[in-house]
Amino acid sequence: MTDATIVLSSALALPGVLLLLCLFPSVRARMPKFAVIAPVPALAAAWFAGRDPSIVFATHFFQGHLALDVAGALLLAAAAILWICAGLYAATEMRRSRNAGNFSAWWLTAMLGNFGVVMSADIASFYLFLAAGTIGAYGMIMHTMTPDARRASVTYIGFALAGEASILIGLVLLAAASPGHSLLIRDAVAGLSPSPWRDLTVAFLALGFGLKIGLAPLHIWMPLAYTAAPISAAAVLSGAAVKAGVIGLIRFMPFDAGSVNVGTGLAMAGIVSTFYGVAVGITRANPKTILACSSISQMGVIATLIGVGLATANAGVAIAAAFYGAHHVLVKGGLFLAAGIGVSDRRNRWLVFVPATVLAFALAGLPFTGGYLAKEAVKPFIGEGAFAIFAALSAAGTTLLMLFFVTRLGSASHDPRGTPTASGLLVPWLATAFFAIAIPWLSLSLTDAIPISEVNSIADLWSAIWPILIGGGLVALWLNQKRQPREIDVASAADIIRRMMTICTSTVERAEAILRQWQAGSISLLAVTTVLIVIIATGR
Amino acid sequence: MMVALIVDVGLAILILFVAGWIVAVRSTFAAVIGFVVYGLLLSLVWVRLWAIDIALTEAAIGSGVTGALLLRTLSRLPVEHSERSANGSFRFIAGLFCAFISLAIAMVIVALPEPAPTLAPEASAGLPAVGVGNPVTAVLLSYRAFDTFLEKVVLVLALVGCWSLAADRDWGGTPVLWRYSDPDGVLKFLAQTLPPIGVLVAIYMLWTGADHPGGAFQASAMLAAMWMLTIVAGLMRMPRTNDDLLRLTLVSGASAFLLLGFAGFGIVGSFLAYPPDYAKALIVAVEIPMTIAVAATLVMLVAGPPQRRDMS
Amino acid sequence: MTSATLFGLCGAILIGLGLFELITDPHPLRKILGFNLLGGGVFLVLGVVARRGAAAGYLGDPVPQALVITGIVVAFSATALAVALVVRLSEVSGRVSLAYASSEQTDSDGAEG
Amino acid sequence: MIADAATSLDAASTHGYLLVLAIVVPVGGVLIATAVGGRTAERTAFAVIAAGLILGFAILLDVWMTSRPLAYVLGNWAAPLGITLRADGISAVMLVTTALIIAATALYACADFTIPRDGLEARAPFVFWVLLLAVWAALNTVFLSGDLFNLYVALELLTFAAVPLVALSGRAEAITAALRYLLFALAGSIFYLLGVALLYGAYGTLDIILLHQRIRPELAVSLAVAMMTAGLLAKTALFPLHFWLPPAHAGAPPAASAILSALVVKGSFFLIIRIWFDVLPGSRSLAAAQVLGVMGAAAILFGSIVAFRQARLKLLIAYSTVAQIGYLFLLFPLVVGFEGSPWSATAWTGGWIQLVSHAFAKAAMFMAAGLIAQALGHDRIDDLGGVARALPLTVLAFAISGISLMGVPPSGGFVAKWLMLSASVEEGQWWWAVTVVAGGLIAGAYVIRVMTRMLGPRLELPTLSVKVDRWRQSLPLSLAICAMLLGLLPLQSLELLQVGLPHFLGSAGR
Repeated sequence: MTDATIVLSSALALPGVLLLLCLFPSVRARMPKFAVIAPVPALAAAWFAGRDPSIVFATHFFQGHLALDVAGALLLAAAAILWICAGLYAATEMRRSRNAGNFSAWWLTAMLGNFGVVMSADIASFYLFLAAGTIGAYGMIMHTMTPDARRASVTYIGFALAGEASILIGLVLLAAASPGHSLLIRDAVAGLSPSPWRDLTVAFLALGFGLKIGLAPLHIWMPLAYTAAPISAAAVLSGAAVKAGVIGLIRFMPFDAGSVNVGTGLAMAGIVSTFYGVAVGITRANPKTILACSSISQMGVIATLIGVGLATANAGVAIAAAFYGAHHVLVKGGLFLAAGIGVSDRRNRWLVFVPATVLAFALAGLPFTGGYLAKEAVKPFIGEGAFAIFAALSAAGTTLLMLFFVTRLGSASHDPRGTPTASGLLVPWLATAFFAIAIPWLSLSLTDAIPISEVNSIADLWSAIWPILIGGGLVALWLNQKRQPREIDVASAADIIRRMMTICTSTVERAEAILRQWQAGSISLLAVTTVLIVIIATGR
Repeated sequence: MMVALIVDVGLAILILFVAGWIVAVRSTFAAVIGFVVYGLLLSLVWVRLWAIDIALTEAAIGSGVTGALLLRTLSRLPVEHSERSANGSFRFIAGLFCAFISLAIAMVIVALPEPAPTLAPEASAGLPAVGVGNPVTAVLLSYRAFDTFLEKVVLVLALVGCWSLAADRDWGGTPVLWRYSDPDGVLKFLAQTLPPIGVLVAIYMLWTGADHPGGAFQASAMLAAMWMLTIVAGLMRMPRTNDDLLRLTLVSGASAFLLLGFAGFGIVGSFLAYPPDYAKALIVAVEIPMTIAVAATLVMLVAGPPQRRDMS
Repeated sequence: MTSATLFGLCGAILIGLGLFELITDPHPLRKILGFNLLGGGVFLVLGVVARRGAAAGYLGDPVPQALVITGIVVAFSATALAVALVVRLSEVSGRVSLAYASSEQTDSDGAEG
Repeated sequence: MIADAATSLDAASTHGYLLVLAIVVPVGGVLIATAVGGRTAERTAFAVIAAGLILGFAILLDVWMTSRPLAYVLGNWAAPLGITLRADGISAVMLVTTALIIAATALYACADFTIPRDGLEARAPFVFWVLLLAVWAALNTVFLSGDLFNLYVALELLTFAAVPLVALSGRAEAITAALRYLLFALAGSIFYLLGVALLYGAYGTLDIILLHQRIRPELAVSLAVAMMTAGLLAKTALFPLHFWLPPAHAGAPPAASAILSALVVKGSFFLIIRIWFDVLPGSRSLAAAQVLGVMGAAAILFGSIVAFRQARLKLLIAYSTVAQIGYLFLLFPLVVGFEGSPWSATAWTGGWIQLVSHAFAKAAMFMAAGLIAQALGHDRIDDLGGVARALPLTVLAFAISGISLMGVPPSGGFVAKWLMLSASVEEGQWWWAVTVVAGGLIAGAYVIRVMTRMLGPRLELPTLSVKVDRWRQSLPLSLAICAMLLGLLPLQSLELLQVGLPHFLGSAGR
């Protein structure tokens, strides 16, 4: 057990120590390079836990608990690889930035939050790391400090804090129902079934985590944030950090007891998001925005999966969701890196365009890619019966959106000078792309905890391919269409909220202008005194 | 008995009338004069309540020194009549609330328990250990000496706060008590003849305060009045605020208490406890610096923050 | 009705009057007067408590009497400090008012030395 | 007799003299500093701070080790005739908190209020050092005194020490703010004194323990408690009685603001707690507790929103104090009426952690804001760009304090909110939970608004009007870290907060 403690703690300790070292300006300046190795212990921890199917359990410094099960190990491994690759990318990307050190501090904060959320076994630690992840992400989005970045970061943090407020209420309700006031997540979730507030608790949690993964209509922040963030940041945020919401749903939804109402609601929101993301994405020009919309769509699939599992009290969806999520970590992260490099250089046509196309198809579930396995993993839950149509349509939609992305990749970043791309950018991208394809297969060979039938019948293959063909046809139709539809401004909703808030706050401010007078303040004293006299005298 | 009650009723009505007048009158100057009258009437009430110590304190400090302070202030402020707030409904609502609070207090006063709880027997029983005959003095200087100690600190702080309002360049300068041209020399005459008598009265009050009504505060107020008289008449100069002797005098009251407290630690084993044999002597020994310190503080508080232009 | 109760009621009314003056009169010096009226009323209540506690050969309970004496000195200190503030305010700003200047939000020399 | 019960309770403390020293040492400092003046004022202050820190920790340690309150009978005159000093768990915690914050403030203030080497006394330094010690003496008396009238004198001492600090800059707005503060605070203390008079009239004692034994539900008690509570609310600046606070706290010099916002308002709050939980547990009113809770909730929402709208950093922080005070008052509805349930103990602990962590965080924030204003020559939030690069440690201190105010882990603010949320959910009073969460969100909005500006770029080159030492920047940072470390305290150690309480709290739910 002490081994487990060391391994799991070190996964958090290394980013933590590096973060503390950021306090020294001289170290901070060189931090982008050091930050590359920060995820290595996490990768080791995932390896360690993944080889042993039993849950690895450890205690960390402040009476908190860490644990890593297979689902966690999957997500942790994928996330650690992405953090390493994107870290390499960032080291090159930030070379010219004047405050690269600050970026690294945010980077490490977000990383710490990301790893911690996956490994937390108690409620307090979980919330702590969730908050750390949010703060780190906020800093990374804000990094360039352009007006767009500032708006995006404020929108992001606003939504994230609202989500965390909802999660906090859920966690308090959960802890209240927990037998013996245990703060361990598994005890608390297990104790939820007799609670009179079960549906309320689950609803608050689902709402909060739904917001974290950008479910429609709570997705507004997502395209803004990923578009404004630097490439490496967008890669880890969309790939790894967003999985905090996924792991939250996996950890906190009471699959054993089930909750029909919340499960149905979550699944509905997931289905809407799946298609909404595609519909919005194909109207966008910026490849980063398209990828963000794809994230909305993909997270929609996961939400649907978890919603179904919750509604039908099927605990098997947890591992499937983790597997699907782990694949998405690397694919989405990789595609962001590709979007950052672009295809301006001749060499890049081969080194970027082709692997990106493969990844695009992988996301849609092309056979023999990791994506195929991911689709297979979720198939038992949302691939049969009425859901078969959903699965097919979502694959078709994904194909449409991702092929559209690939075409935008070719046209958007056309640089006539064609400066050669630094290998410091290309290598991380290619590594990510490789792992995106390989990791699902690798993990399947390492553990048998993932229930996927090994046999690939022709019928299975065909069922995976035909939606992709439909998607391909759709993209051809879409691209031939002369008149592009007008872009819907996703930010307008945020602006409306902001305007309403302004009205509210200015009303309060006007009230304060009155209360600030001596007369109002002193008459309040008389009123408060009178009220207290009456209430205390009559209330005895 | 009946006559006494009628006198009391008259006194109460008079006080309320004066208080109402203070609230209602437009001229602030008139209100201040009304306040001095109010203080004097109040000390009559204290006499009627058989609280002679309070009556003396009220007359000396509540009415006398406060009145001097307020009049001194009026002379420094631009002449302006109190402009009534136009908002009649505000005054009406405030009046309603105030009336309610008064009513509530009145209800409680009427219903206070009978027989009234009292600490008089305990205070009386403790007197031999303190060695003084006046129970109020015993409370102030022994039973609840800690209150009195802190109250001395309050006076020092009020003075520091008052001085803190000086302009930076005036720091350490001399406060200006009063500008009075005295062509006839009447004031000077008074200032030469009264203080010796006043100081004697003060010493008497201090001494008698141990066993009879009177005591340090009353003596302080008397000393302060005499000192102010000599300063206004130009016989003495106001000390500079950074004068070492003045500073020492100001803190001497509280410091004496502090020393006494620690002496109690050493001798009797308890802070602020008196050794039984020397209790009265120690009490008087503390009262002397206390009286002088309070007198000096009162004068300096009335004089206000230091100024530089009157250095001559 | 005894004299003590009578003066107690008188104190209750004084409290109301003083409070009213403290709150409604815009002139700070009048507020200070109001505070002193109010204080007088409260001391009178304490004095009544003292008078009612006459026992052991005393015509009043000496403890509340001593409290009143301390209270009077504290109230005087408060008055002196408040008055000094009023005088300084009039010296600095040329006016004697508790209202804030309307330029409060816009003045720019916010740095503290 | 009842009196014997009180004295036997008090007699057992062997280290009771520590309580006297905790009050008398700062008072002695005030007297020496006033008498000698000049550079001595500053030196005295530091000598007193060293002694005061030791005393504070010694008292904390004693109360912790023995799990019994400390007591000291002044002048060997036991209650009801004399005055007894007592330190229970909350007193001990407040003593240490105060000592730490005063020490940090004094180190911080050295640069602003140093007395010139020529030895000529200057106004602002003299006043600051004397009053700093006076605030401390007054607060320690408030925390330790067991006598209601003695507490009145201590309250006035506190007011007289605090008001001149507000006016220290000498500007017209500061003086106006100080005058408003003084007049309102005086009204508050006279209300309190009236309550004291009525209680003495009804029960013939001023001692808290004796009153606790004698008190019965009757009209005099109702009126006394209502008047005392209202008066103390005015001094604590609970919404809607907060109008004097923002200009007073924002207009004072930064070191003074830190003390005022972190500690001085807590003094009167402490006294409300004393009255409600030590004097009259038996006869508290559920409805009145709800009223206090409603005012607290209104303060949270209202203060946070107004803070968000401020253009100046110091005013924003001051309004944040208005909001954070609100959280403290949720303690009343969450504890009163649930005596004996473990959740009342949870809420009690949460309330005190909120108080202490807010004290640290707010002192750090005002100090940080002071350094920023000093460096930039202004504190307009919209023009704070580039500060993060010029004063990184200061901005870090602000950020950590902000995290505690928002209630984000790991911080004292988070633990406090978590405990309050748990208690309100368990007790079925979910409306307080909603307020707490909403308040945290709005706090997030105003903290992030400032942070976004601070981290942002600067249009012109950073022109620092004053260079700020690194060690000086580390002072707010260390206070902010204190606020954060509170979030990592093991909850078992917090049972200290219940030492000496009448046993109405159940054992903490855990």
